[in-house]
Amino acid sequence: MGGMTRFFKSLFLVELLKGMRLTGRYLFSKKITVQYPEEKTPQSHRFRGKHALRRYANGEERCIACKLCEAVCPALAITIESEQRDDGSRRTTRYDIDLSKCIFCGFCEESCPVDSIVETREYEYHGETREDLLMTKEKLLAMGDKYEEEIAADRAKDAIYR
Amino acid sequence: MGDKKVTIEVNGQEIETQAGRMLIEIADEVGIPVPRFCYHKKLSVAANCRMCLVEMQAMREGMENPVVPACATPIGDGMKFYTKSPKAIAAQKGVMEFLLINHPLDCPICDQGGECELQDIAIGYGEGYSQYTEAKRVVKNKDLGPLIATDMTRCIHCTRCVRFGEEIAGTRELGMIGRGEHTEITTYLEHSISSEMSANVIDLCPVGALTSKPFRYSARSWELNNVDAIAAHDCVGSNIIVQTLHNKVKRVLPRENEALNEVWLSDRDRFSYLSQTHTERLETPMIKKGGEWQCCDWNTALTTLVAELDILVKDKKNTIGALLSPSSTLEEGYLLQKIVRGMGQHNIDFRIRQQDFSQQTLDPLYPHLGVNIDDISTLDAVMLIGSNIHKDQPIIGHRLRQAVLKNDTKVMAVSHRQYSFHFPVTENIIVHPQRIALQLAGIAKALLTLNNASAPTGLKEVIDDMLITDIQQKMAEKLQAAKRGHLILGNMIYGLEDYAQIRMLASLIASLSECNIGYLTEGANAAGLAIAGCLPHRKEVGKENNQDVGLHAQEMLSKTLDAYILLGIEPELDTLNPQQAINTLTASSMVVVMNAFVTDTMKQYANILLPISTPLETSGTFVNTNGMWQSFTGAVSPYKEARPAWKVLRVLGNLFELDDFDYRSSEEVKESIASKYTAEKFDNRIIWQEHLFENRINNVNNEPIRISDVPGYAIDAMVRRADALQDSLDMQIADKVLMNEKLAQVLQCHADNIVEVEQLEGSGKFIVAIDESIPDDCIYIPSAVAATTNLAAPFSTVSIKE
Amino acid sequence: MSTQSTDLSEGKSDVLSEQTYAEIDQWLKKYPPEQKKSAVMAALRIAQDENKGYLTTDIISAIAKYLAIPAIEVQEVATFYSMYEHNPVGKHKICVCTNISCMLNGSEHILDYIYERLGIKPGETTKDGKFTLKEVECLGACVGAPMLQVGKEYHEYLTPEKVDALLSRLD
Amino acid sequence: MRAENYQAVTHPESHEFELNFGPNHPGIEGNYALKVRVNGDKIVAAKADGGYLHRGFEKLMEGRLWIQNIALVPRICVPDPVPMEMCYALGVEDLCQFEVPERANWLRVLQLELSRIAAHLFTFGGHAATVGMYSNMFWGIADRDLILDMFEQMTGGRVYHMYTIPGGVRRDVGVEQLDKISDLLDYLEKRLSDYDNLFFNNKIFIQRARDTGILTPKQALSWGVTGPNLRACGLAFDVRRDDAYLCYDQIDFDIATETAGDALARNLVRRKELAQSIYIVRQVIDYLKKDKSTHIRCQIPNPLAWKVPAGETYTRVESSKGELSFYIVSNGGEKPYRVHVRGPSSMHAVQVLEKLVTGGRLEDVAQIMFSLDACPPEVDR
Repeated sequence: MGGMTRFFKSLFLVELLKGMRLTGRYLFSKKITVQYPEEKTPQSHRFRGKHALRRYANGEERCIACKLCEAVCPALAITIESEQRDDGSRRTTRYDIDLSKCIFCGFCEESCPVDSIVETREYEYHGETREDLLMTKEKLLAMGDKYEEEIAADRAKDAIYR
Repeated sequence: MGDKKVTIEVNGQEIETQAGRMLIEIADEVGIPVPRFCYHKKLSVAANCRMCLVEMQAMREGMENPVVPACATPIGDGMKFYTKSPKAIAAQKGVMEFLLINHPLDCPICDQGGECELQDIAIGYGEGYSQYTEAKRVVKNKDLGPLIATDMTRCIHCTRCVRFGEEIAGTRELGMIGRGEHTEITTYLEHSISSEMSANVIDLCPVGALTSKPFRYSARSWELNNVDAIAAHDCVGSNIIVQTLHNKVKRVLPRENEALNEVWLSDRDRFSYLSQTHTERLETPMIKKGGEWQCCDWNTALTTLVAELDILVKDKKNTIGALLSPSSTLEEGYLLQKIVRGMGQHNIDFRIRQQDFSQQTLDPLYPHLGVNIDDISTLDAVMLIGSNIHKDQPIIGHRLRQAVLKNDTKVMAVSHRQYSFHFPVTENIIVHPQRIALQLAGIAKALLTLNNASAPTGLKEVIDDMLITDIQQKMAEKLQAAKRGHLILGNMIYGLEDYAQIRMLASLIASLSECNIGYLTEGANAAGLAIAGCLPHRKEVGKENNQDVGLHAQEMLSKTLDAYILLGIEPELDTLNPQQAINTLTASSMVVVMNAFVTDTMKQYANILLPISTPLETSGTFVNTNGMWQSFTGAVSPYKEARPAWKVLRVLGNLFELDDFDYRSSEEVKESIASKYTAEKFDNRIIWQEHLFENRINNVNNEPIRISDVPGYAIDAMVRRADALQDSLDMQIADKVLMNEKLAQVLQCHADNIVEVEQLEGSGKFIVAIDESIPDDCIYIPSAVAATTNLAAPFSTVSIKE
Repeated sequence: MSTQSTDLSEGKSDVLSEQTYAEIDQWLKKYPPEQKKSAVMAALRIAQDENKGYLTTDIISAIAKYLAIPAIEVQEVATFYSMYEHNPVGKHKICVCTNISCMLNGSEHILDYIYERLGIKPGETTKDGKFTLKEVECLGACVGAPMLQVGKEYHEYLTPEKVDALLSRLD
Repeated sequence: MRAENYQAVTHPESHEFELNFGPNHPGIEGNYALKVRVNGDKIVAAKADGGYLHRGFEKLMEGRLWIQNIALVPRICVPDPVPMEMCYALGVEDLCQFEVPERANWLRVLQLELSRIAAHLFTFGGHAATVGMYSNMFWGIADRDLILDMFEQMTGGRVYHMYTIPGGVRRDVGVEQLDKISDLLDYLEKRLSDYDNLFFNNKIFIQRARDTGILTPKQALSWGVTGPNLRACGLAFDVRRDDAYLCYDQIDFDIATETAGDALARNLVRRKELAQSIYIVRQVIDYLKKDKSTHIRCQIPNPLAWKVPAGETYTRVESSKGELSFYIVSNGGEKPYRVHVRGPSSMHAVQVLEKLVTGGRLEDVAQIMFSLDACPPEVDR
């Protein structure tokens, strides 16, 4: 770049104008800012959020206490205890997920042979005590009941890729 | 099977071995993996699963290489095999696919999942898909009793369980009925399995068809922690693996030990863990104050105990008696006798079910079987005296059965009740218990005649005009002919009032026929406790204590002492004479009960209750009947406030301010005995005691007497509280009184009627059953069961009222 | 009372007649005394004939007791062979082979046809107690597949017409 | 150095001060400190002080199943986690001798390159912030977020995807999804010129970055520097080309180089790599759209009882920061016997950083750090 060009460029504030043009363009373009929490960005159906335990349509819990999720969990966040229920079937008596340990890798839902434990899209949760972050069986089943439609739809959408 | 050496080649690897062995054995030895379901090294070859197919080099040129089952192909020189050739793999894959046709895909709820041979081999050798799209078959589950759960749809018909019953357990209970697609494994008419080793089929089953019922669905195999331990219920000391989860015992499995239990385990050892969390577990130390029981902490309990005992014991003799269970550990026994002796007393005994102590000085250092357990199969003739060997020591029973099958061992039995042995008994004498000595004398006489020897002094008058029966003669001949003969004194014999005479005669028979003699004992550690010095007449490692012999178990319980320490026993069940025991203990001013469990009866006579751990919760050592010292560690931490007994005793020793009680671990305790102990070779035969037979051998009154033994699942506090075992067939006898038809007619008893049995001041209600295996004039009532807690000692008269 | 379910006590029971025992004894003579169980098939057959063509658990227990072998062992034999029946059967037992050769040659159609004609499926008996239909494994007559057996006779190269003819012949 | 041990050292005679630069400061993607001795604004000496992010990954991995480590490895580096999973998976595949399906390899390249774009956007945005150009940082981070959206849609995770597993990948990606990525690439390409205007051609930035922290080719080689930092010295070394893994040998791309070796050159290399990565991703998308296979992983053993054959392996991939490699030893067990991670930053974020900072000015410390793309979690592991 010759000295002359640079001189004139500086004199007529070319760079400044260029910068202003960029600024101007974005000033009048459509804003991309999302007004969270009123607005939310679209979420993927593969999103791995807070867990849920699902039920069958007849209300029977899906979980059969095979403990594969407990075994595969890299963070050792799942604790299960099981015994034989009165009808002879294998059921959990305790199913805890410690959300403060969980790393949301999704191995639990992948290992589940009956699609019982799933990760929902729910990501807005907090706990004021450690107990709040301990998902018990009741809480997990409640999550499942609440989001069942969404979970089923997400799973149907992804079925061909599984 | 010859000793000829041959060389074969497997996958190009040359192996030299004996001719005639099966290929799969050799492959296992050198570590070449061959998949299998039906083959098991301890069972016969069935070759019905076809999973172990391998390719064999054709013997002739031009022939196609055949595919042969490795488990049923005896090897010959120059044979070549390929376990991983395309042909072998194709064959294995094909078999796998067939096996999976009817196998349900329910691994997630199957208790075998994670330790399943089918699962592993399907992953290793199968395809990820099946061409079979038709309906799978479903098989009804069978009820095999309280121990074994079934999911028969999963069965792949390997017949391991069937062969186990036939070859190992000796009771052919499971069978395969039907054919082709309709094949099912079942018992006849779905009877419960009665074998005392039945649960081994759980380990044998390569799939989840037979699983443990008490364990069902409570954990998965991969999450369990394994702790090696020693079984605590018989004098074999079977090696076990205790599997725990979250500090609870979930399952017990056998640990392979060729010298003892091989790969098997008795049901009793396997399921006794169920008592770990029984409602009767004692949770905290308790003290009785003014007739009221109060829970307290250890400190209070122990200081109270020490203070009260100190007052009682001070400078007085025979004021304190200690009784302990024959399943207490070596360390517990050693420390307890150290405390008792430290206080200047010698009243300690673990022989709580023995009646006749007159010749206790002749006892060997410890009760030894006289033959190594793994040598039993080399014996030629065995005489069982008062032993229900299968129920009392299942592993030794199994060994003896193998001896009969493989070595054609002649087994003879002398007993007060006909037991159903799982092997043929060549000669069987079933007599009134008071005539057992007479029978033995007869055998001795026959042997004396055979040897042209004259009867030893004292015996001559007794046997002179005795007639030798045929059976006695045959027994004598068999023993005489045997190169390695053996006499075994069983559990029942100790309860007889002429035990000393019987033992003397048995020893005489052994000496005459050049046989050996051995003891089978109750509990897991009778040998260890004898070594530890828990005997009134001997200190540790058998040091004689002649000047100052203490009271033995019967004396302790017949004359009321000031104080008692009871370690791990329930006198109302564990002693010979529960009635007397309770009366004596109730009269005593101080009874310290150290036990893992507590009952209302216990609360009546005890003053202080100390919760101690079960063998699964403590470290310690058991010495088995072969003098094998086996140490173990606790698998789980003690229940609630319970503490290992050796720790409690050590603290007590310190509180009594006794010397040398600064042990930091159970190993140190063990070391202090082991350092003084030198193993000796035993001859259990004893020198002839002429005075024993001076005037008589025995006089039998013809009144009906009560005969008894301890049912296999009633032997100790733990087993008695293992619910699944209590539900088994063997325990149906617990509320029965058995007699033969002849006596029933005399007493006018009818089968299935409830009768009141009275013995001295106590009584109990029982259901009458007619059993021809009971000799004349005998009424069989079991010991160590709830219904007999009010009765007196067995082998004495009883009266029966409808 | 015995606490053992595998009661190996020997002896007779009143389930079988003396004549049956006598016949079984004839067979027992053919085997060494320690090999009594070799006579199990003959014993089952004799007992079945005596009991109108079928076996009951009482009979099986009685035979086991007489031969001194575990009952389950007798039951294994009795359920393995299709000649032994465990339920009352009709006058004629039609055994249709459905093993591979017969299956390939249309044994299923034969079964269907018999169902059409008599209204019984394998394992069932007609209401008049005349026919019992049974599906059996290979009877060694693959050359004439599909085939069936009635009584002691084989009927081969079956077609619906042949079945018709056969059924009307039997009564 | 920990707070309780800290003693400020002053040198009144020489006017030198010892200053703790960090562990929290704007120049770094994690906690990392430099102890610098300054004379006025001039840095006389510098000593790197790391360890604030040591989580013991290598040891942790020895206690976990082979499959479970997949959830652990991406956490070694926050901005660029995919190469970590990739490198670990390659190592295990090497030990197990897996034949990974072709489609899986292309899907993995898609992941790797998107991750590289995201990481570079993050880095130059961060660099801009160190020279006071904050809007640039917001742009970089905001555009990175769009890529994270893509990750979320493909894998379910935004930052840590745990998508690559030994033997293949966890989910297939549909055509619809590929179109979305394609659209995003169009948008990014448009944005590239805006970035040029705003940042790479910006006089302020150029004047600050030029001749700052010069690394000579000789130094770079002797310190073992790799990646954009090495290429900015004029050495065209790239694992993707020189030790091609996955399907990089079937992909057309240029190795971006610069010669100056200064902070500016390093940024320009990243700028060029952005374009190259977009170019690569387009090829991948073309392939994936044409490819009709649905085979995305080979048959793997039961993950809960997976015994990897005994042996050792050394695998490397080109991460956004340079050559990342894993040294994995298996003793035939269900868990690794030993895993060693060679984080590329450990080469250029310790000695090289000390060297480049020394003699410079205090205000350039943060800039040099970001220009090197020093990633402390990678150093500490």
